[in-house]
Amino acid sequence: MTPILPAGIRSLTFSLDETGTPFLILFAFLWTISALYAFATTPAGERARLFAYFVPSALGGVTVALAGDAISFYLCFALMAIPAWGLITHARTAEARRAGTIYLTLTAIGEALLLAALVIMAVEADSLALPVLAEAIGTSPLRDITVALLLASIGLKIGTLPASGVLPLSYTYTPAGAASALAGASAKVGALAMLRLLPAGVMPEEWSYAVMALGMATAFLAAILGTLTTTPRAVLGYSSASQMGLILVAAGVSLTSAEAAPLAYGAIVAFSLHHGLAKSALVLGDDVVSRLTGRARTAALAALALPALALVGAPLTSGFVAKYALKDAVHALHGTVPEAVYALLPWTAIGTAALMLRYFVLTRERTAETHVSPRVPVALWSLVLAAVALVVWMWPAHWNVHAIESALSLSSMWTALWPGLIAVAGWMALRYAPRGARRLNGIVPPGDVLLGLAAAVRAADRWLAGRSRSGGVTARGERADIAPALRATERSAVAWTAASTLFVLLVLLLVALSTR
Amino acid sequence: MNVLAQLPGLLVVVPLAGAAISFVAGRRRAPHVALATALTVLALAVALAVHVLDDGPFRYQVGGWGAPLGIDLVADGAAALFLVLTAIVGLVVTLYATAYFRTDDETAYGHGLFWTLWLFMWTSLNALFLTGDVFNVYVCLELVGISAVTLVTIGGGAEALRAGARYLFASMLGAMTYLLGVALLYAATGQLDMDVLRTTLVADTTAATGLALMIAALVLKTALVPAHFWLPAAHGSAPSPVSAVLSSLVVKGSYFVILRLMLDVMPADYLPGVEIVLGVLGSAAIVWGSVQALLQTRIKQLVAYSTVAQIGYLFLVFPLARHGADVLTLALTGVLVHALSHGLAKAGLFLGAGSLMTRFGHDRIADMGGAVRSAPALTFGVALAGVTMMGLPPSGGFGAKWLLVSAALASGEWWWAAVLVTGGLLAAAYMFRLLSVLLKDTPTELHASKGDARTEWLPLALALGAVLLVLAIPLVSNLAAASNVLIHAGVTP
Amino acid sequence: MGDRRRFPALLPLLASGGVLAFVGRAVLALPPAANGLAVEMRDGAKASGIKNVVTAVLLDFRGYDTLLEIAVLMLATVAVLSLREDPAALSRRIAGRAGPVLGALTRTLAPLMIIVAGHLVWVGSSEPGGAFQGGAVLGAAGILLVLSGYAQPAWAGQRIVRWVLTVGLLAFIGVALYPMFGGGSLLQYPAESRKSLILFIEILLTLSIGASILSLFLASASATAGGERP
Amino acid sequence: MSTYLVYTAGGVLLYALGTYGLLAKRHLIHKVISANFMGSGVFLILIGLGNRSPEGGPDPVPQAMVLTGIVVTVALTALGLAIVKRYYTATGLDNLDDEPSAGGDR
Repeated sequence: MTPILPAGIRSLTFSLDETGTPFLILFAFLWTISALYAFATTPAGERARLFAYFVPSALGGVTVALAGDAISFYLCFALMAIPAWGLITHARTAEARRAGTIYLTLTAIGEALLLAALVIMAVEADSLALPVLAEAIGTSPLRDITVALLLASIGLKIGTLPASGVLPLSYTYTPAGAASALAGASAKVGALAMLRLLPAGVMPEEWSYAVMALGMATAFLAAILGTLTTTPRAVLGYSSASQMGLILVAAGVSLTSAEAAPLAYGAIVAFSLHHGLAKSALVLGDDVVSRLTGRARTAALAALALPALALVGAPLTSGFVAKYALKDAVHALHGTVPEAVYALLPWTAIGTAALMLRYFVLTRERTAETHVSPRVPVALWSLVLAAVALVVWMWPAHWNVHAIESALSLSSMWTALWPGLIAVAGWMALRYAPRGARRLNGIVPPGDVLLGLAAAVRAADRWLAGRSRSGGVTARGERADIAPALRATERSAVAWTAASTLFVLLVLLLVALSTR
Repeated sequence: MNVLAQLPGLLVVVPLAGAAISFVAGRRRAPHVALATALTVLALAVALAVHVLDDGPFRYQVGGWGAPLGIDLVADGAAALFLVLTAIVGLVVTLYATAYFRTDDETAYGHGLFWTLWLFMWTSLNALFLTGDVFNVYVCLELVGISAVTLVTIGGGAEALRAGARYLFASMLGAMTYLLGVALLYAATGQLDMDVLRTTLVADTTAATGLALMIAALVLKTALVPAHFWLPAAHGSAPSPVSAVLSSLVVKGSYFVILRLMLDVMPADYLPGVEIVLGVLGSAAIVWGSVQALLQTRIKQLVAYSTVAQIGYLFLVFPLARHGADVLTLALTGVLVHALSHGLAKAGLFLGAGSLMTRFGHDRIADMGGAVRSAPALTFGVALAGVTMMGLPPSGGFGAKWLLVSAALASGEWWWAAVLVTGGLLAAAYMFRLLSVLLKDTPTELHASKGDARTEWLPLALALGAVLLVLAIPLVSNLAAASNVLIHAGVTP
Repeated sequence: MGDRRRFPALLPLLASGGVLAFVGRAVLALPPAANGLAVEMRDGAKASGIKNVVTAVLLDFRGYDTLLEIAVLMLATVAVLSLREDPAALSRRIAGRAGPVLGALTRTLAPLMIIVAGHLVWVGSSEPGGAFQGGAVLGAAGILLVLSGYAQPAWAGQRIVRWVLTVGLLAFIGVALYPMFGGGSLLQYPAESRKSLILFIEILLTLSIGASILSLFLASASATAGGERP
Repeated sequence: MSTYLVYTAGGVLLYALGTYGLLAKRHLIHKVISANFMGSGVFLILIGLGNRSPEGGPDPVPQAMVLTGIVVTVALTALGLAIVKRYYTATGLDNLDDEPSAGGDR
């Protein structure tokens, strides 16, 4: 028989291909930097606890780029995602623990969905090799359900609506070093999954339009939510969700059009590289700033402008190239929806710019926290900054030569600049806004609807446990309670006469069936 | 003596001799006898597994007569797997028990007779996994039953005695039903050897009635819903090392016989519809057991109901087996991996629960907050065992789920896959309920003096084994390929 | 809260009726003549040299069953010993020797029973009899001796009694293992010593079975007189 | 009616009776005795059906099975009585339904 059977460790295949290479470089670089950073900034007594989770997570996070078959991909994916819980809850505060629980629950659901999709694909393809999987599912009758499962799972990973809260939750309470890895690399595994698993050019147009619309909605809504939160990390989390929405747009393009797929894939890779580095620099940035004083602090704040501008997509930055690649990909499609998306794309930069302003303001307010020598953090941070600045020039040009060329033209400079200007203008205008509008500031806790969902689950749990919400006088009897009924059913089912009679009846059933 | 050829016989006689010697050795020396026996049996079991992997399954003629005159033992891949599982869990439980049963009270814990009873149980499990004779199965089942019932009551509390009495009567009902089945089967066929039966069985009302009775009796011994009525009380109120053995090994013994009767001895569709009933009951067990686990307030009751649920998975192989050799291979490997990973994880969970109970001095889950602070390795072990229960990767439970889901999808009967996924989510729910309490950061007062390094680290070791099992899946699948079920189904190894 | 009130009493009756019907049908479906393994066993017994076919089946062909059966008996004894409440309970209730009539009867019967037990074992290979029958008589003799005050009930569970209890099983294991060193399999008695080995096992088994039955009786004595709750 | 059927029918009847007792009788000693009924029923069935041999003489295999079965049943019964007794001393109950024992009908 064909090996849909996981023969285990021997059948795990790891190989490096064209898609994997940029991701491998990105993941290895970011996980290394963040490991060093975390080591330097974590008190000696807490290191063991942090790295017990960090090491497996990093191991999975780097090797996932090399995974060549469904099992190894899934294993690495899970190995990275599950121990990350320990990084999120490292602070051991109630909020951190709640964030960790939500993260772990969503991760478990995401893993289950991915597993379901992979199993269907493996059975349909009668193979485990990743390229074969994606190809086979395109012609399978189970195509729609499989792609939906994949998108749902990836969506949970990259924080698409309505799970936009997952990224802010996972950055906010995590120690800076680890957070930079989660911000820079973790969600990019979702992007890698898109490249590896989604079939190209096989889905109906409506399907991909829906995906693109969802991506755009995420891009805009996450930006709005982000400007209303109160910590720099949460802002960065929403910014990531917003950017990941754009990646989803590219995935939507590739789903329906085989011709546009290479362009879309180029855009996904470009976005991943660019966003991974820039976001990592920003996450480390607010920690570095908080460790500095005086002139060094001012210089660091100024240096933050580099990754911020890159994210907004300013000319000559990696963000510009990435956005250009995305526009090209969308442009290759024809129809009302793609054209609308194409027209709206530049406007997403306003949101990003607003987020960056908000981040800058919040970071500037942060007070110096530790007296640990900032030398090592600053050095590591500079390395990431250098990577952000240089990556655009080391771009493998064949992906999108056009984008790099036009980055230098005047008109494109303008298209890249006006959203930023609008954001600055809006920010200035906000100073004169009525007090009511300013009160909106900070109304979004990191995690938004997920927190509400978690509260609902806890309430349901309490209800199931048959406990009253108040803990005081119980309201038992007023409300139909299912738990006592279930308990009573089991009690009477295990009472001797009932149970043994039931067994003898089962005997009779089996005999009757057998001797038909 | 050619030890390799004698392994099946030795695997029964060595623990039996250990049991006899431990009885005359006295309470002080009995633990040493048990440990020495455990190590020997582990070596023998591993040697048997290696031998089967190298040379394939073989038969062992006790007394040199051979079937149908004498009794044959059958050493195939599946049997070797269960023997190794039993030996590993057995060794760990023996080590744990040396710390758990330390008491100076002469009358406590069955007058120090735990070791003898436990070695008898080990003997009977090994004999059950190896036997190829349907009447010999009856004798083995009674050995298992008597030792299990007694071990449940060894603590001596009223609750344990009540659970033991229920277990005893369930055991009697099952034994009589099984023996009646054997009587009818023998009257119809004139044969008792499974292999002879496999080649000679023809459609016949009496033989079918006999086999149906035997299957039903084994279902009762395996505690498949709705015949699970004796399990939660027995597994929940026994001393923890006993609970671990009961949940992780004893129910597997009777299950293994069902597996052989249904998939190896009987031709396909010999008992039409029974495989569907077993699959449906398995699904019901997964859901009902998990829901009840979710409702429990005492830790060992929760773990016991989790066993009710996990047993359900084992029965999904029967409806899937109708779909050809490929699906059968997947499903059989899946249930074998599940049996192994559940065996290790559940033993770890029960031992962990036992250690927690000793330290807290009670068994209420709600009041176990803060365990992570004072017993981190213990809590970590319980959490890891939970990972396998939920089927999260990377763990043995995950490997089992993967294989079973693949089999369900390949068979086209996707609803079994839906049951598997639901079961995983429900397991996550009840494990999180437990873990959320244990991981609370509240200060606690524990009976630290009673803690022994063994009771803290052994559960973790078992749980780690269950997680790392995912790496041993190729080995398991090779052993599955060397099992008579697959060989007789025409799957070339 | 009894399940009797909640559970309709008719259902167990129906279930047992169903058992009667189905098993009855299965029995009636059998042909009136069938050999089973009778012919093979008889031929095999001729080859093995044991005249009583049932003994040949029990101790030779299916000797493995019997080995495990001895294990069951010893296990049950250990189990009941582990459940005993108060080892000294029976001693308190049997104070002193029995009266003259019972005493005289015991003095006559007990040696006779021991001889009968020995005889039962000896004839086991050719006629009905054997270790179990002998052991049962031996055990009964022991009970008689204890109840009439000639033996101490507190002996149950003592080291020497433990040895007697175990010696049958240990001997059986030894004999079962012995052929392995000659290249045979478990319980494959060498042809020349088959009969003497079986007799050897039977004698020691008789002792152990007798001790088992006696221990089962002694260990289940009540903690308090009359078996009432304290 | 053949001789073997008389024994067998008796065995089946005994087995069904025992089943009813084990299921429905509350007192634990009744249950132990009922289980012994079931056992004796099976032994009768084994002996009865083993007596169909046309070659003269009964089949020795069922006889051996019955002998083994009797010993096993004795062992099980001894354990059962010991547990029932200990349970009664510990709780004062003679059934599994948590009802106080009837007292008089002991």
